[in-house]
Amino acid sequence: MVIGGLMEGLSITVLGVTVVFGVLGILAVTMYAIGWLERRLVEKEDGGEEPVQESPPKKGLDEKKIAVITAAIMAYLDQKRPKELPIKRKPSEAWWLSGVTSHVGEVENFNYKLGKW
Amino acid sequence: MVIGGLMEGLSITVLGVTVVFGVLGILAVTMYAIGWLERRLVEKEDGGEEPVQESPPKKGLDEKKIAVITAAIMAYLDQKRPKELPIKRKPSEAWWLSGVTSHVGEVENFNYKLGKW
Amino acid sequence: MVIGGLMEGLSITVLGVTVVFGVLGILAVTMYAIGWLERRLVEKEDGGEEPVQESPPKKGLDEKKIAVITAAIMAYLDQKRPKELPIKRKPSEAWWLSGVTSHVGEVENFNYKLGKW
Amino acid sequence: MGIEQAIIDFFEHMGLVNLTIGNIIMILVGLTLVYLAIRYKMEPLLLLPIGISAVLVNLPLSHLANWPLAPQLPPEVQDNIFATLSYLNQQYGPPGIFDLIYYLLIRTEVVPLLIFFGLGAMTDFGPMIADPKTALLGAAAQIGVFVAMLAALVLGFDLTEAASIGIIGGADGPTTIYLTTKLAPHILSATAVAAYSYMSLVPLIQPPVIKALTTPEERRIRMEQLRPVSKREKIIFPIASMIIIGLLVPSAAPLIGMLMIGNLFRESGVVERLSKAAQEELMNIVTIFLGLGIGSTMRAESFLTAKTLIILGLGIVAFASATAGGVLFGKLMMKLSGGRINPMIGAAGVSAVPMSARVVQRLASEEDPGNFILMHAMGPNVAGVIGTAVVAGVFLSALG
Amino acid sequence: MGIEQAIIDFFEHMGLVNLTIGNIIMILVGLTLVYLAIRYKMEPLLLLPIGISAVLVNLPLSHLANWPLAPQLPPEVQDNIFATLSYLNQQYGPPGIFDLIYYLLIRTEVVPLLIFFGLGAMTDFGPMIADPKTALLGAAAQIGVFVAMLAALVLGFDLTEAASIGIIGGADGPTTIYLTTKLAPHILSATAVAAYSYMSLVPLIQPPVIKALTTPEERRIRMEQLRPVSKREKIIFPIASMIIIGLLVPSAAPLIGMLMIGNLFRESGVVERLSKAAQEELMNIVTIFLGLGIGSTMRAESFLTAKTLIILGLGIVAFASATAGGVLFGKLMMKLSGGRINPMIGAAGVSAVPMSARVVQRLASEEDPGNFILMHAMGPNVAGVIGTAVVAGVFLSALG
Amino acid sequence: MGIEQAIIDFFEHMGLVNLTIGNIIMILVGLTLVYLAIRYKMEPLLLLPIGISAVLVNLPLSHLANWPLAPQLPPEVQDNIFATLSYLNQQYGPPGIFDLIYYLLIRTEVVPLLIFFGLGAMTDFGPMIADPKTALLGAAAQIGVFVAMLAALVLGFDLTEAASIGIIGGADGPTTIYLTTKLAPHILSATAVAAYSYMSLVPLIQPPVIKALTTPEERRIRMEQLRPVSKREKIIFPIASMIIIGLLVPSAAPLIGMLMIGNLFRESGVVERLSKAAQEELMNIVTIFLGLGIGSTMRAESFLTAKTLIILGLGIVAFASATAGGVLFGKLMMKLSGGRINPMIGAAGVSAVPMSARVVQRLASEEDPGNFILMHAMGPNVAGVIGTAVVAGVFLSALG
Ligand code: NA
Ligand code: NA
Ligand code: NA
Repeated sequence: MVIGGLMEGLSITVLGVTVVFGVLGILAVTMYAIGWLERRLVEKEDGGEEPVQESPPKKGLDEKKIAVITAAIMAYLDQKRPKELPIKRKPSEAWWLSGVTSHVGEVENFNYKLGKW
Repeated sequence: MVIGGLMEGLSITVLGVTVVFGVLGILAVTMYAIGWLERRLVEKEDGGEEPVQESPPKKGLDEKKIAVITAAIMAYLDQKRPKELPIKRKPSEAWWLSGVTSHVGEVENFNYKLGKW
Repeated sequence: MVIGGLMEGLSITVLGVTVVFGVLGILAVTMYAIGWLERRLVEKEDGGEEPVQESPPKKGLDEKKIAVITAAIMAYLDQKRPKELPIKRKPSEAWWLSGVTSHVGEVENFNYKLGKW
Repeated sequence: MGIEQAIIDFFEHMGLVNLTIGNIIMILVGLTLVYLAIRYKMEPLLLLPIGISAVLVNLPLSHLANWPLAPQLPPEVQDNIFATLSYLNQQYGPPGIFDLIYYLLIRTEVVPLLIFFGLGAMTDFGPMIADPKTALLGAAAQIGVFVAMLAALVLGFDLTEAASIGIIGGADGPTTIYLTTKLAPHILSATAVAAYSYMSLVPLIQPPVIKALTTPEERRIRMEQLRPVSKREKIIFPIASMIIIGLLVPSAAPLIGMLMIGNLFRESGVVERLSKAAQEELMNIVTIFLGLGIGSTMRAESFLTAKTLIILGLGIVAFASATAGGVLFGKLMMKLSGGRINPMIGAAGVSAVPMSARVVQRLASEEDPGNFILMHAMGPNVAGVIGTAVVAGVFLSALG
Repeated sequence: MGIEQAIIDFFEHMGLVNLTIGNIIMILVGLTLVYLAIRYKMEPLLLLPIGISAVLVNLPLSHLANWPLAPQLPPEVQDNIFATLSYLNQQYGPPGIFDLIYYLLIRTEVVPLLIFFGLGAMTDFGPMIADPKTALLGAAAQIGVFVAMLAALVLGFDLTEAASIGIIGGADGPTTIYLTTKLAPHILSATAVAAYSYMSLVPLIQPPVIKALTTPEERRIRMEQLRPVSKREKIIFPIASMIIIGLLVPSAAPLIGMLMIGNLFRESGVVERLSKAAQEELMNIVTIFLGLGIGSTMRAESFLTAKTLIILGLGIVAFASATAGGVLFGKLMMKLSGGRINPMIGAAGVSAVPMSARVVQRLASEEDPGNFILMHAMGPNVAGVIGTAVVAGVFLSALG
Repeated sequence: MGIEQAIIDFFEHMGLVNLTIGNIIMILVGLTLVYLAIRYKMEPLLLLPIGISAVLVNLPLSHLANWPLAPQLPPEVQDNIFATLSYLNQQYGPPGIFDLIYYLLIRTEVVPLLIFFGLGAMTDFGPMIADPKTALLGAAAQIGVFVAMLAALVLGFDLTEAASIGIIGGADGPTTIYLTTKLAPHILSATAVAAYSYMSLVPLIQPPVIKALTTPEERRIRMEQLRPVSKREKIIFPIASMIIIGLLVPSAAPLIGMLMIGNLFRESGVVERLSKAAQEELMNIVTIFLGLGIGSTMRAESFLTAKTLIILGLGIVAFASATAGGVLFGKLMMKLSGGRINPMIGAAGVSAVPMSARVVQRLASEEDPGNFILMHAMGPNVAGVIGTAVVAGVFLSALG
């Protein structure tokens, strides 16, 4: 049985090695093709356009973090609300006056949180 | 069968429209009643008292955030611990001396975390 | 039946009280033993060495937080990147040049996140 | 086993040689959903998982989903979920992971109910409490549900199917899934995909209907500011509505109950840990399983039928007639109130929270940039969620 | 089906016309718990979900909980959870979501054990390691468990019920649920509600008992500072106690084991991700299901009995006598130590972590504002958790 | 029951008097894993839970794990997980929590697949997309799997065991667990522990093998910078590879499918909530259950056999020969490319992401501090994950 098992094991080995090289080889070829298409596509889309970046370049520091901290610093120094908080796009001034902005914020938040069921 | 189904569909439609208007109508009436009671209650509680606010007015910025940042700024500028950290109510000075404050913090934290099993 | 149950209840009470005192007593003795061993071990490890602290002494404020905030303040004040961000150990300059640092960051992060599957 | 035999076996069980035209079409459909989700951000939280798992289950022999969606069950097994599981295992082999998700989490209604729980924790019913009469607009928009149901009946669907198709017009994904699972599971993938796709298309479907039914003068109507709502009212609301609806339409109690428990967690202010968990940890995990589970029902044999196309068509009818129902009732209320109600807010009775309310606001701003009716439209908007759940309850009690 | 018939059907199945007096009372009880949780912040993380789901399950025909809590099972099904599920489905129809929560998560003990796991990750055993003799005070407070058990026996409860009632005195919610589920599931709602309610009432129940048993001089006793505890000791402790208790009282091993695994995760310092998950993500989700599941057991037929009132009464007896047991043993230790131990810290042997320890501190401060014994009281406090689990183990081995 | 009888009973059921030598050894083994995890940070996220739950299940009569791991099942029950559960309950009593974790979460493959889902959401396939030929090195390292399998066959293991042992060489914990669970569950604890332990030992096992097979000149080879990869490519990659592999090796589809769904969530950029949940909330919870579940399989009767020692030995053979396979293929590619490929990066084909890539970088820096090949080594590294899943698929299709 050991011999029989060993023979079968060898068969599986041949099959397995072939398959794993075959699959990863095909994947590699596919990736080369995708890469080639991508470069053609980028060239075509606009000669002047920059190539698509991996991820938005994180310039310096997270803008939101800066904003929060800026606001906090100003709040600390002056003990009053800074004039411009770049944290969040505010609704128009009329909304501030209407006094239901907090509602809107929550509702909008709802949207951003889980799409729009 | 289509005709039979359609007749039953019409029955369900009549029933459904009635029920959905009925239910939301009753809900609306209930909400008007609750609102009326609420206003009476607020007036009764105290003529001078402010009406119950929706949520605690977030004045300027989150106090905790300001505190953390204040502390950090001071720590950065002076490289020493600020005299007053408004972050958390400290246990009395005696506790600082006893050297087991970290325990207390953890334990208290435990409480704040999940109530008091 | 009530009498029979009561007798059995008394038996369980005797057993239960004995067991709970026994178990917590043994635990107490074990903890004394562990504490004694710990003290001997600490003395042995190094006469001069400090005793093992409960947790790393959190000096002043979380270093990382300070770093983030420092960076943000400087970014805010100068609108330029601070020279030294003590936030994270950077890969060598050569890596900056190679332009794939973001990859490394992600990959390293992967490691820190869930060990090395 | 010789090496030749092993190779032959391997090739015979290769997915590629077992691929059907149906599989290929379904893979393309799945990829289309993925594309729409990524490129146009169409409900990505659901259409991306749905699309990609539709691709995956249509790769032949992949054993991710081995069990049929609407199996013929012997009578002694029917209606017994535990006996059903054992029977399916016996008949079709051990469950794949998508079978477990579908049969244990979606068929048992656990997932749609937990989503409603999370939605409750995310929803602010304030605008509706501030102006309760707008709740009726949330009822009016349900007319679309019945229009689509009757249309489906005319087109030859049976009653349970027609009800499931009609509910698409409610624009509530979880309610659609809940009802279809109970009444007509074999068309679940079609109704779920229709519900979520059209929700994304609200900004395209609603404006022409609204414009056709209102005059510019009507769209310009400004509404007076909403009164503030106290914390106490917000706490009482979920409790009261749970009890009232539970007593009147018990078959809607699971949906409304979970929604209102979530909302009570939110408004009580004393269980922030749990409210956050309902909105985030639990919601995210459940959303993943919902998307994967629904996508796994998109199989060639059940999806690629003429029925699916008709269902997708009826979905548009449902959305459009729901919008019309809301707007027309809005016009009635405008008349009765002496012109103090902007009829457009009726269109927001199509839940799709808060998208249809924003569509209404946009149309108002187009006519008059200083006209702010978003919050007034939120009232019918959240009422529409309740309304659709009530209608689902009526369907369940009549047909379930 | 004609329209008249549909309407008649609908009315006949309306919850309102099927409402019983029992339902109404239970809804009021549920609302009371919700009120206490929100208004007085009484254990809101549990009493709010418990209360609101008690309201929900008592709305008739709502199909959220269709199965009985303590069904008569044929012998071949008994003790087989999987056969039981299938049998219940056969007898009482498909499970509602609360049936799934109760039978799959609570009856299987998954939820109480996971809560213990999370509690372990939240608990600092440092004060007990620093002063091991205080562990005995955690044992002494268990006397209250036995007093209440014997009282229950005298009042006619049977042994399994009496043990479940007694354990309320341990002031550990999950242990109470764990034991009652195994021994006397039909009184689960009563014991669980008693346990969690009285935990909130510790600041009311304990002070009179403590004052009656101690003199002001005793309450003024200052204790010397606790020694620092090394990280190594904190790591060894959960491992050692798991092994010791597991070898001595195997039936306590599930509770103690999960508690100590959680604690090891916490103290090891190498698995912060998992420790955080145990304390937060997992804990929050499990807490939601625990609350909803327990609340769903509050049904008129099982809750509205004279037994429930007696159980609530015995719960106070249990808490008070546990406090007395701890304090009296504290006095003994005070004598033996030559007055170096403040007897009040024995009262903290009633776990209710860390509330009873804070009650003790407050009483100490009243007599002498400079007397700090909170940390010394934390030793018995956490020991009380272990003690109650051990007692539960004894009950299980004798009666289970 | 008299008090004497109660005491006798209690002592007879005490764990201490039922402790076997096997238990003691297993407890020590468990403690060793805990020690390694804490002291040397060896894969603590898994070895700590595995070790501590191994301790716990070996405390006699603790009822945390009551069911055998590889039970003799009657034919009508075999292959039917639901019937199996009911049968085991009948035969061995109600499940302990570890039985539930093992049979419901691990045996059903839910946990390994969800881990792969999370891993996909954590993995950046960028380096492999940038230089696709390095994917072949991920294939070459699988040679170690077959070497170990053949060695196991020679040593008398049967085919299913040998395949499970071989897969250790893939250095992918979840794949090892997935395959062993399906093929040879009775050796699960041994293969899982071997896989995770040796992953931690990669920095010890690999360097001597690499140094023996390469010259310092070869190790000094610098490679040209990788090209940037676009977001679009990163999105297309998981979709394309899921379809290609699914069509070629359907039995690998569950593993690869879940991995690639996770990766698509990550790269799509539109479902950050879900991607985060996959990486954190869900991953942490699943990791806890994986660790506890695997640890609970470490029982004296199944672990303390000569087989286990041989398996641990073969695991080293597998890791070493996988490294050798990768390096030798790397040398071949070096030749073919005219010396532009550093052969060491082949060693990173042993997944153990990203540890083996870092080992390669360290060896490169030793020879030439300015030689940066970490990113080039990441290509084979992530390809190795895919390669091992494909090999597992081949094993399943041939032996499953
Ligand atoms: Na709706
Ligand atoms: Na206790
Ligand atoms: Na691998």
